[in-house]
Amino acid sequence: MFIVDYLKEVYGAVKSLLVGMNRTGYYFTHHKEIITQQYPDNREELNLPERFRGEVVMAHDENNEHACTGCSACELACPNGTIKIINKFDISPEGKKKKAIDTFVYHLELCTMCGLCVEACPTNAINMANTFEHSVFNRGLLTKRLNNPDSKLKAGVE
Amino acid sequence: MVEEIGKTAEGDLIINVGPQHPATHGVLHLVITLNGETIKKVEPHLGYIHRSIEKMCESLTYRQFIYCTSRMDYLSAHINNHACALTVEKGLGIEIPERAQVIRVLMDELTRIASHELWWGAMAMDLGAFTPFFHAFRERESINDIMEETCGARLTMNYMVPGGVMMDLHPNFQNRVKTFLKLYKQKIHEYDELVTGNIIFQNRMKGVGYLSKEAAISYGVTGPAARGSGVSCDIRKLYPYEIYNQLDFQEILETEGDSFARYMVRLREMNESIKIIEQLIDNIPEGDFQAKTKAVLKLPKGEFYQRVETARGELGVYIVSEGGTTPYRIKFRSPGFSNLSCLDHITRGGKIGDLIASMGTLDLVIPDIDR
Amino acid sequence: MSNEEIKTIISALLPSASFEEGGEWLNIGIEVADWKEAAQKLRNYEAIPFNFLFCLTCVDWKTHFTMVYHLRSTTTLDNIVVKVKLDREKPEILTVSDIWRGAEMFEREVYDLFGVIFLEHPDLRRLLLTDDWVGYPLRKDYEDPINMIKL
Amino acid sequence: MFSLESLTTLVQDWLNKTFPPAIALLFEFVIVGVLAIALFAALGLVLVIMERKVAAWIQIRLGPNRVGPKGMFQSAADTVKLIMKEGLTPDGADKFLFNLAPFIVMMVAMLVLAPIGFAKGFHIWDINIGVLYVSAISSVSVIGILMAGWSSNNKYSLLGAMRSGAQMVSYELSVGLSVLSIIVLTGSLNINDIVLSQQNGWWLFKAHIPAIISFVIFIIAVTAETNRAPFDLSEAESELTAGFHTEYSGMKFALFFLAEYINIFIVCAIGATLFLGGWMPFHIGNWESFNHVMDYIPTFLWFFGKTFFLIFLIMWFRWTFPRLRVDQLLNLEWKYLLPISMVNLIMMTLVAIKGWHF
Repeated sequence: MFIVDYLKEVYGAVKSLLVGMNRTGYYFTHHKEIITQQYPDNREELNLPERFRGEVVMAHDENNEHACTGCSACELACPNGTIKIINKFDISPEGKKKKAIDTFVYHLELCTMCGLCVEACPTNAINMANTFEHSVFNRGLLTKRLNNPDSKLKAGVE
Repeated sequence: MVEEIGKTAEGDLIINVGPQHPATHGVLHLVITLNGETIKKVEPHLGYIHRSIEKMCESLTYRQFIYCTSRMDYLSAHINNHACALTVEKGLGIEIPERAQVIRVLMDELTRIASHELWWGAMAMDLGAFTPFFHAFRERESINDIMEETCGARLTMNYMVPGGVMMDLHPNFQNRVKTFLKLYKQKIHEYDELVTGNIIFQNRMKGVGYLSKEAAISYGVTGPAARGSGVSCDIRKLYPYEIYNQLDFQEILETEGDSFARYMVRLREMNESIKIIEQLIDNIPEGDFQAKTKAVLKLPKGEFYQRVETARGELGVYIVSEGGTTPYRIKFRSPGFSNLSCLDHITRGGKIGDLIASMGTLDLVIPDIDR
Repeated sequence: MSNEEIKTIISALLPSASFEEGGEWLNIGIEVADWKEAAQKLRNYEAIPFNFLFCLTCVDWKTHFTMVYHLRSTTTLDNIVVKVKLDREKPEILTVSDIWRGAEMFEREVYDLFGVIFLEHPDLRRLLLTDDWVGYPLRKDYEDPINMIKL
Repeated sequence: MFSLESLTTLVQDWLNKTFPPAIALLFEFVIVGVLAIALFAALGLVLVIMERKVAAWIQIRLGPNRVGPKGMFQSAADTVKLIMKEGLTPDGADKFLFNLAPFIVMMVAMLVLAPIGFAKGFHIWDINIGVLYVSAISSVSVIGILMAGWSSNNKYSLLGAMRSGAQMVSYELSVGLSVLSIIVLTGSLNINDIVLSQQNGWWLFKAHIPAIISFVIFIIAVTAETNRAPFDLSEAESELTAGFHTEYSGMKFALFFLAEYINIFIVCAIGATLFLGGWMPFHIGNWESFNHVMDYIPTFLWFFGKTFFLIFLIMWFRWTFPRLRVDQLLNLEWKYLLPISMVNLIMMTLVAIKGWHF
């Protein structure tokens, strides 16, 4: 029965190959299964989920006010030393000295988008933006200042 | 011939496979000694992506160091983070809310499926079939989309924090997972048609890279690689953590010990993960997603060891604490490291093609080995 | 099996062992000179063969090194931790790579990062770092002026 | 039937009338050479883009789609890139052989083109031992591959070349035997005669079971002989990085690449000629009107259609199957293909003697 076994083996082998070819043949003829996304062309319909962590930004309202008190909780929470907060002392109208933020330095090139700074922020001053096209030709451009020039602390945020 | 294996002789060919080589999926460097096509010795050279994560973690706080572990085994980043979070919680002695536990388990199992999908595609590509790679990515992408929506990143999620998870599930989560389950069930039979049943594939895998049960234990091999040799080593079953002891799933065991057994373990494990997800997806309890923890975590003096089952095997996190805010010493017992150590044993006497097949079924992730 | 039960068994098996309280698993302290023999006994003990070495590492305590061996029995699923103190000036210990073959790679890693010499190891070379690397990075007194992260 | 014979005779007559015979012959050589090179270039461009599109669609991708309409000029852009690249010669290489090897492979591919009938009355050299010539010359390309592998002074290349040698020597047998089974039916080695013998139907259908078996064996064996996946052991990407052409770059690499595609074209042309009637339109016995309708389709379209169908088949294999291991490759040949094709040859001889074919 050697010959029968031999032929069975050949038949089984050929059949398994044909099953595979049937599957690839199906995809060859069914182009609607194609899943390619044409990236730079589909920028308009590209919907990133709102939680996507692209970079750290600081929200400013229409009065150019932000919520950052300069407590440097984010600086301490960051594992990579991405954030550097430079504080200054504002003199309030009553003549009292008050700590306020001067520059919020953010090194995008060091950031791993872990989101720990946003978690740590007690006033929700910073959040993660959806932008992801960060390539630049000059590395210096990746060091960002997050608070706008002449921006102020929002009233009521402590 | 057999006694010659393992010794080098004049006329042997010594070949460097890697650090850049299509089959090593990263920067693994193998120095193989060949006699013709027959392998006499395989010697791994590591360290091309060694970042000394253990040393780095010594200067990071217990909240910060978790993100580092996503960069070890980047394909089961979630499970790595889970292990770290569990160890810190064990040290702090905090109970985490049930909702957080369910979310963690769901994410773990999704990660496991995603990791096995990628392994399946890469495995087939190692053996010369390019098409399965793209087909596997189709399913994997939908998992990545789910991850992106809930965790905010596709690969290095950093979703775990000590005490729970970073944020609540996205409102869409359940629907997205159900869509994925439907897609998965439609497509899973293609895996068998394209690869598993294929006669060429079976011939390449069966009887290749034999690892006996004793050798698997002696080498410390864990995960699907060991379960293919009949070693019961699923941490989820043996030492249950989170809610795994309440779930109904099987530990997949095959006894052949060859590459095909390891392959089948992984394929069947994906179905078990699907089973777990199906049990949980409609029963996510309401409640907090995070336990209340202090802003600065301080572990008491002592040693804490926690292990979890990643997609590749047993990941152990060993923290030695001196009572400060940073670990005194941290050790990651990574599954890939031990699995790699048996590579020489299982490939000796085979052909070059067998090396590729065996290496593929061990599912090595190089950053996990080098750390 | 509870830690206490294992403790009674082990203290009968290894009379010279000391025990450390606390921790999840039973901590066993063993002298360097007795280690190899104790390892053989633990591996081949019939009721609980500790045949699975799942973690091998070293801790630098500034005054001494401690080798930490996490062992598990695949039959009874019991875990123990074995600790061996080493002299920091001359850290030498016998290899266990002939008992648990997976230890070979672990020991190479520890040699690489801590400088612990494993006597009778079949192939003791640097594993992760380059062969000409100076120093042992995971020691507490290691300083690298360029690559250190200091926060 | 649409024939290009008038065109070729016209050119030849005009040349012979205008110039002395020696110069006319020279002109003919030049014309043939230019046409052959033009065909090569065109085939290279078309087959590469075809392969990439087939691969993409099978892999649920779009494939090249940026250069030209639907990416159709992608391979032209690639050619420009390859020409611009530096052709490196490694330091330890045998420089003469290293640079010669791609040309040997290319020349072999060119030589095999000679006896193939592209259309009715349109071939370079109507030689009476056409099939023998093809199988003789095509095995020379292994010399080029061995030369490339050895002279690169690279272990991967050497292993690839050695595998290629073993592979070609073995699979040559199966190709020969399955070709022989058609020769048994036609009784001629002349390609034109073989085509004409299929006037009332192609051999694949006329000689039924044995012809189908030998067709399957032929396709498998030529896939192996042209080093295509699943038999691409000589350049097994995941094992030997790129096999025998690991060290080649720029245009020298492109020549290997081109030769691979030309070889596929040639073996598929031979397969189409032997089993599917070459340029012969699809005829069924003596259904005169049907045959007449079929004759309206130009013969060169028939030829290229059949050839490209076979090429597509081979590409389909490539993007479906995993690669064999080297010992399995030889097992397949010596344990399966060779015995089957020998038995098949006996069956075919029986069919031919007894006249059991249509």
